[in-house]
Amino acid sequence: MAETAPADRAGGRRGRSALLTTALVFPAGLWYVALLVAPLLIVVVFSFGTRATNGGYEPGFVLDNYTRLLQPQRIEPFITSLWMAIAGTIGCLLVGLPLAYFIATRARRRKGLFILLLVIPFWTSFLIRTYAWLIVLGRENLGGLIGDLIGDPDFRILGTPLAVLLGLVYGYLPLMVFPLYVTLERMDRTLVEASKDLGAARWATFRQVTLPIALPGLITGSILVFIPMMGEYVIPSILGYGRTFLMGNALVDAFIQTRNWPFGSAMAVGLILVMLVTITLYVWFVNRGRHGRDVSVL
Amino acid sequence: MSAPAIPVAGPVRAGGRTKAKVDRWNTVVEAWLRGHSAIVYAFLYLPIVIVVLFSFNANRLATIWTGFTTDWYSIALKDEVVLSALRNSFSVALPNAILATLIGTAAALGLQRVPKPVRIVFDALTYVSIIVPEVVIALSTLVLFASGFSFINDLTGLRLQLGIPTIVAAHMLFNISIVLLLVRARLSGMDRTLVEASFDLYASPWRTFRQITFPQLLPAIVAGFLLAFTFSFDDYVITSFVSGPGSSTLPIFIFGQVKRGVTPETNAVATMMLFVTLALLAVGQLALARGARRTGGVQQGGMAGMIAQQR
Amino acid sequence: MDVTKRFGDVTAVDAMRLSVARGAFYSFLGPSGCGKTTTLRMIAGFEQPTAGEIYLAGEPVAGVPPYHRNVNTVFQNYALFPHMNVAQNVGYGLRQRGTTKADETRRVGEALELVRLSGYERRRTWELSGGQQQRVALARALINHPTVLLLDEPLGALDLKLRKEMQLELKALQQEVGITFVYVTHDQEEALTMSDTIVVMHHGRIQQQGGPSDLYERPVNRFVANFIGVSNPIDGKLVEHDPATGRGVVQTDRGLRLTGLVTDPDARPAPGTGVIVAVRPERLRVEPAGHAAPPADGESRVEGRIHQGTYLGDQTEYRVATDVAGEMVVRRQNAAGAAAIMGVGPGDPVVVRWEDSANLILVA
Amino acid sequence: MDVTKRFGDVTAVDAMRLSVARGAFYSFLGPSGCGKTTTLRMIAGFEQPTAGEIYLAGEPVAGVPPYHRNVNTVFQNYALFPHMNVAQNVGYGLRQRGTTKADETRRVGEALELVRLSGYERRRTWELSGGQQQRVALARALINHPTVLLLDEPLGALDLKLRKEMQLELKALQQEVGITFVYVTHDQEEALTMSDTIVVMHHGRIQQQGGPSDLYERPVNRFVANFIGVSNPIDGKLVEHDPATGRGVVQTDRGLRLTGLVTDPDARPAPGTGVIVAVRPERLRVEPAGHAAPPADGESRVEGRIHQGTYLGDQTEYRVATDVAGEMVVRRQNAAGAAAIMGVGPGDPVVVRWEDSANLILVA
Amino acid sequence: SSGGGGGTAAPSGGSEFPPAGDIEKQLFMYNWSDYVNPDNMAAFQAEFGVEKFQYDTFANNEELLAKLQAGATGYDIACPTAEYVPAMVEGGYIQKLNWERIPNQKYINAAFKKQGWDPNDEWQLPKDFGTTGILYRSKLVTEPVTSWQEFLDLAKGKYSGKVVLVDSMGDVFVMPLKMLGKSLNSVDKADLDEARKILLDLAPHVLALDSDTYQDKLASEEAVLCLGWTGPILELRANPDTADIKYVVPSEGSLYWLDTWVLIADAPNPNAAYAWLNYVHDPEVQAAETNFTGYGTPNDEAKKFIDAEVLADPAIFPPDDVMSSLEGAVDTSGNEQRIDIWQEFKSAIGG
Ligand SMILES: Nc1ncnc2c1ncn2[C@@H]1O[C@H](COP(=O)(O)OP(=O)(O)OP(=O)(O)O)[C@@H](O)[C@H]1O
Ligand SMILES: Nc1ncnc2c1ncn2[C@@H]1O[C@H](COP(=O)(O)OP(=O)(O)OP(=O)(O)O)[C@@H](O)[C@H]1O
Ligand SMILES: [Mg+2]
Ligand SMILES: [Mg+2]
Repeated sequence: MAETAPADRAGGRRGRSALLTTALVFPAGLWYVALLVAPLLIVVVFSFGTRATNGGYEPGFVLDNYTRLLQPQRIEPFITSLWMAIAGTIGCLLVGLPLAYFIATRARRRKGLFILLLVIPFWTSFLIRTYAWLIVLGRENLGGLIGDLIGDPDFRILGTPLAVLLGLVYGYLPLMVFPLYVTLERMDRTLVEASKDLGAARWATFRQVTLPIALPGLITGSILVFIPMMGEYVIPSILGYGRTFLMGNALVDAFIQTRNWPFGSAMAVGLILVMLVTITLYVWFVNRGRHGRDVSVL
Repeated sequence: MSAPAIPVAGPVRAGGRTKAKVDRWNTVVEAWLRGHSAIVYAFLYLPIVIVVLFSFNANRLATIWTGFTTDWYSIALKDEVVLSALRNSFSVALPNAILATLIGTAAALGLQRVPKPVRIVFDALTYVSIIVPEVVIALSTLVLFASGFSFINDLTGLRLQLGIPTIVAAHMLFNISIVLLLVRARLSGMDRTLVEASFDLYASPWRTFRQITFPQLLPAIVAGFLLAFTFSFDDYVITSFVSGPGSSTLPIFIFGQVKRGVTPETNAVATMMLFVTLALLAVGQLALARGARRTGGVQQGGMAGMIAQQR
Repeated sequence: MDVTKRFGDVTAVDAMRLSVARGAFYSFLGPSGCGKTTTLRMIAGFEQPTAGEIYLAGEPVAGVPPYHRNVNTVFQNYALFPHMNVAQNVGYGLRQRGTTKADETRRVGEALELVRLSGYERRRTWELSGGQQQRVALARALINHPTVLLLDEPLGALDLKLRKEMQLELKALQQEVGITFVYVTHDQEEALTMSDTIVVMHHGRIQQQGGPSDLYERPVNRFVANFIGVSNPIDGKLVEHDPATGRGVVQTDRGLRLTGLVTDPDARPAPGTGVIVAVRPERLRVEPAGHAAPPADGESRVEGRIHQGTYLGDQTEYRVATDVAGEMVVRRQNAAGAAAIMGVGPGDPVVVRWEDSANLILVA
Repeated sequence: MDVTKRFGDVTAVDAMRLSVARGAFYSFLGPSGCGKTTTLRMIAGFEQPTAGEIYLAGEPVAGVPPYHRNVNTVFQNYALFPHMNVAQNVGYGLRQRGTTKADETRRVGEALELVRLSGYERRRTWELSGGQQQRVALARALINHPTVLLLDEPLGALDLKLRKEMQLELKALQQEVGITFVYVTHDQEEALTMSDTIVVMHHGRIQQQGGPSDLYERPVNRFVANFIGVSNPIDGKLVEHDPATGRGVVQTDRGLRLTGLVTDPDARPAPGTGVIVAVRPERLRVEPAGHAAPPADGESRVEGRIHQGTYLGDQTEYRVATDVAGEMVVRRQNAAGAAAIMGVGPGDPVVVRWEDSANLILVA
Repeated sequence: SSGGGGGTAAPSGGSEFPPAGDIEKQLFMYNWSDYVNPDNMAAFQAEFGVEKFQYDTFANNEELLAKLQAGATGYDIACPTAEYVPAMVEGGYIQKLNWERIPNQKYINAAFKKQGWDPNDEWQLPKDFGTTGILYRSKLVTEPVTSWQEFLDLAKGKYSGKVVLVDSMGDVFVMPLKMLGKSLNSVDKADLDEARKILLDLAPHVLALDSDTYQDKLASEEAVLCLGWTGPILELRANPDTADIKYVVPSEGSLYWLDTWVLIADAPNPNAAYAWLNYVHDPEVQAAETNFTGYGTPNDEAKKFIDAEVLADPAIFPPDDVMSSLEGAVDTSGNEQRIDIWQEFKSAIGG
């Protein structure tokens, strides 16, 4: 039976629970502050400094780093990355959506297996896998093969944006498939039946019912792949032969090759802001008219 | 059943006509789905096959096949650098996964109970931690550590320096976010009445967590653990920046190797890695399968199922 | 043709033969798992029969996909599209057939009118109560003027009061639009209230079909007798049977001799076959043992003691423990109000009487 | 004290005062959203009252968490733990209080025995039928011998046949263990069948409480009269009222003069107050206009035409369109079988008669 | 000061000059990967009782510098390319060398001392050197390739799209500037404008910018012309399919780079470090290094012990006339104009 003096027991409990809550959240909070907020502050500070004679950071307050961002040859990589990231995202969608649909419509036990098969490749070094593509797409393999097929002796995949795209899709596919799979898997099958029952054929049903309902997963997926693609630099330099020059490469050049940290920081700040804005807009755009049913981004 | 009384309605006759066509349609679509998926999986595994294949290549230039040999494995296994890199990779990835899982899960649980503004801030940060390009976070973190250490060292005469701990710390940022997201997704999908039922049956909050909430969250937690492990096991950029003397991990070794072109040795290392992780996976799978049987197969497909249920 | 559906080794529907008359209200009645939904899904085209052929309006429809069948379904969970508002949901079918926007709006208006939801066009589906959602689902199906409308336990999710109202509404609606309804339920009261014809299913087989009173007053076997209403079963052996009139005499195991009707007209049981005599509770009369009417012929009577009396508002249910017929359930309408029924209470000796015409002899 | 619970501006439970006697079977009856669950959750301790104080066994329990209250709940969706088998589920409560393994096993055995599920210990919860799951939930709660057992629409998910069986079982069980049951339902038949006391709620307020017959025969207001069973409401003005006997005379708007009982003993309506006269359908008699019994005093009668006759198996429901009393619903038990009721059909002129004692005068 | 035993140094000769102070049990080296002969490392550990010889690798000078700039500590020895030494001095990341403790430095050819990056020869001990030049597959490129000009013409002409350049700003600028007869370190605006024209002119014909796997591209004959380093030569030669690889230092002259040993400012194990610095330049030890890395050694004494064909290889040990045409590099990565041109060039390659 209930003990007496409930009031103060309650009070005590409330106090304790507050304590517990902080205890739970604190470590993560600490981490965010120490290893995310602080470094970002450093970046922001750097972005107003100047390059020390031998590279690195020289304290100061100048805006050139930002003004330099607007030079055409600075804008160009950004545009390229934007296109590549968008293309890559669409690629992941075209490849991933049917796959997710396929997995989601398998028998209960098979699903697990297919998902597992999806993860395993990512247990080998990303770098190694990317280099493996060099061999696969090489002239003496796929590249040459296709070349012969279309009768163009010096046809190449490697070193073209196509190769980079392929690398991107390959590298980020699961991040697209997981969220899609989950939403499709949770979707109420009777909705599809209802749609067919009302005279909508397969495609019509997919377009009008399945897709709209899979939308949250679709958004999450797109963002999960789009973001890292913008910052990617290993794939373009390996598969793209450094011919497709992306934001990531520009950042690495600035930070490492020319060691102009202030400029690199400015670039980073710009990039982060742009991405935050794009994503917010994107989410807002897709959520339009879905009253009360907001799509969680991640 | 038949209803001769009803005059034939248009669509039905149409149905009658399209009957054959329709049958094909179903199969066509299904076939296309299968085909597509088959290709995608091939696409995913092709490079792996190549890596394994070329780890037996006699030619030191990975790109050209000259003959079969297993020497590279013995070489790799004798190579002290490789071995220490391997050791480091594990001693980075394992604590990382564990800590990140603990902290991330705790945070996810805590965030249910904090006031909205706090939650919003947290979400925003989680969000940003995933947006920031790796190079940027890597360098700024390095600067942070280095300056912080030199400050402390000058102050206290300690000799703090970069090393495995710093790598772990740096990786955990991203990993915590991932775990946080997974677990929260799971939490939001959880049946609240189970918790109430447990309270109703005299289980204190802590016992309720242990006996009800935790088992329910397990899938998310495991998935988070695996992702965290993979990430920090495979990360190059951040690691290369915040690593210190004697803390180079496998990716760093591989990257250095690559300067001289991918050698079969690197392939051999990668292949061994693959099988090590596969073994781990298999073990986990078995453990979970048993667990699943005990706890009633809530998670179908073991580990895969767990990951499958996420995001 | 006889339609059969198997899932692996489960036979969900077994050699079913049935034809549905136009404009009628059919109910499939049966316990959970008896194959009602499966049958419906085969008609709608979501499942293909393992054997046999289904005809719609005289056309065989094997392989015809749901979206080419002029049949619509109201799903148990309504299956309203969460990303569309009420009007969009209702208009969905029309859009698939390429109706003009204006025409669509008009007919959606009419359909909502029909289900008394005018003005809810812009509502979100999750802002509606169960009953309202149910009506939307109905409108969404009816707007397409299907030759057959299939309803799978459409009222299952509603609370009793609302369910009773909706039953009347549905029935009225069906008479108004004159579309054939095929209605699945496991609630016999529902089936009795609404249907022209009730099809009782069990283990994937049709047990009996007919109008409400046929089923209630002439159940052909134990299952039907039990599933629809309460039957007070008394075991016995058939001693006489006149196939012409259907009259039979049963010697019960505990020494009663009951005259009654062999309900299954096709049954030709050999004398001595084990049978069951069923008597509906409302046909029974209870009287205090003291001043019970004297035995009359053309009626049966047993003695017993009141075991329990339950007040049900408009009725009172007595459970009488008898030696010769086990526990008998008796229902009396409280035609004179509560006061009247206090005559007998638990433990009192009573006499239970009923006319022979109430004896239903079940062979199967 | 009066307990009140608000969610934002929604008042879920409004100034509720109620005390529950030990060992009794209480039912909260009311339409969806009337505050039943909220009340239950406050007793269980999942919600804190906005105002007022709840006492359990004489102790105020404000701020006492659920896990310190000796109250158990059977949840509407059962809330069985999916990752535990039946035995583990049932034993859960005991484990929390540190019962020995052996003792637990024994008592779990007993509890399952009680709900007729012996042998199911190792079963997975999702391998059970709805009825079985329901019993597990029951056993899981009962095994702790709570002072009060709360049940929130425990039978809602079951199909009719099963529901009726479970009703009897539950009732029997309650009498066996002698624990106080507080039972939430929106099915008045269920409430009538099982309860010692029924609490009718509406808009978070108690409308009336009492035994089944009190509520059915003496509903204090329109809501209760309507919610429990069918009332054929006739509008009118009270012209006479004798507070002592409660007898009153009503002049209906359409010129009938009805004598009856003012159901609310505390009501002191001024003559001329608008009231409603309710008559239960089973109290009404329908007779073909031709050979109707001559008017007798002490009874009321109106003329009309059969509008609809619905066969319900054990009963037949007539809807009679009358000029003076609108549409009246009449229920007659088919005491003589279907044949008997064919006497009248739609359109036939009839006379509806009933004793004055059937007139219930509702002031509120 | 460096008295004593001359060239008669035995493999164990290093120990004739026990460095002052007792040698720590560990040594932390930060270096390019595969840049030290493992046998030598083992021998060194055995001889000086260094139990833990930690060999960490960086991918490029910038990474090394970035680390040091950020204040990373804990290494004893690093191995930057010479032009980065001034930056390190300036930043105070490295300490002056005490030549007393590195007697074997006497073997180092004077030509490598007192260069621009270390005028007073205080900070670094030369490790080995190489040149930036042209690699080409002679069985596919039949034309003579002797000068940057020819390289450029072939690259823009017949072998367009079969040309690889190393992804290194400093090295790529060598070509245009030398063609123009300027210093490869020039930061003169006019010079760079000229260079820019030439580079952008070349850009569309380039197959890849790749410092990591260009030998693979040459081997697979995907590329036949390459502006690169001597590194992969030995390997390619070793393989019969690719034995036709040729390396030339263009007649206009080119860059020679020198990798150097430096001692980190707060080296935790200075004695072990000195022990290594001296040990590694023991002629026989150094010879083993050369045979292993395939880069030219500045240590003349060591040549006695180097494999004949390595020694004879002009790609590794250029003849004197070529040597004289070489110019050491200065760190110009800070020059905005160069950076902008480089960016523009990279984007232009995308085509
Ligand atoms: N997809 C399926 N795979 C395997 N068995 C199935 C499947 N669908 C139905 N069944 C089985 O077929 C039988 C009939 O199922 P059905 O759903 O038609 O019953 P029902 O009468 O609709 O029951 P309820 O009243 O509970 O809806 C059941 O035994 C069920 O287990
Ligand atoms: N957590 C809540 N927040 C806001 N309003 C609530 C909440 N819970 C209940 N309500 C409101 O309080 C009122 C009573 O809810 P409650 O669940 O008690 O009704 P109920 O009688 O249980 O209905 P039902 O029979 O459908 O279960 C309803 O109007 C409901 O909308
Ligand atoms: Mg069903
Ligand atoms: Mg409720």
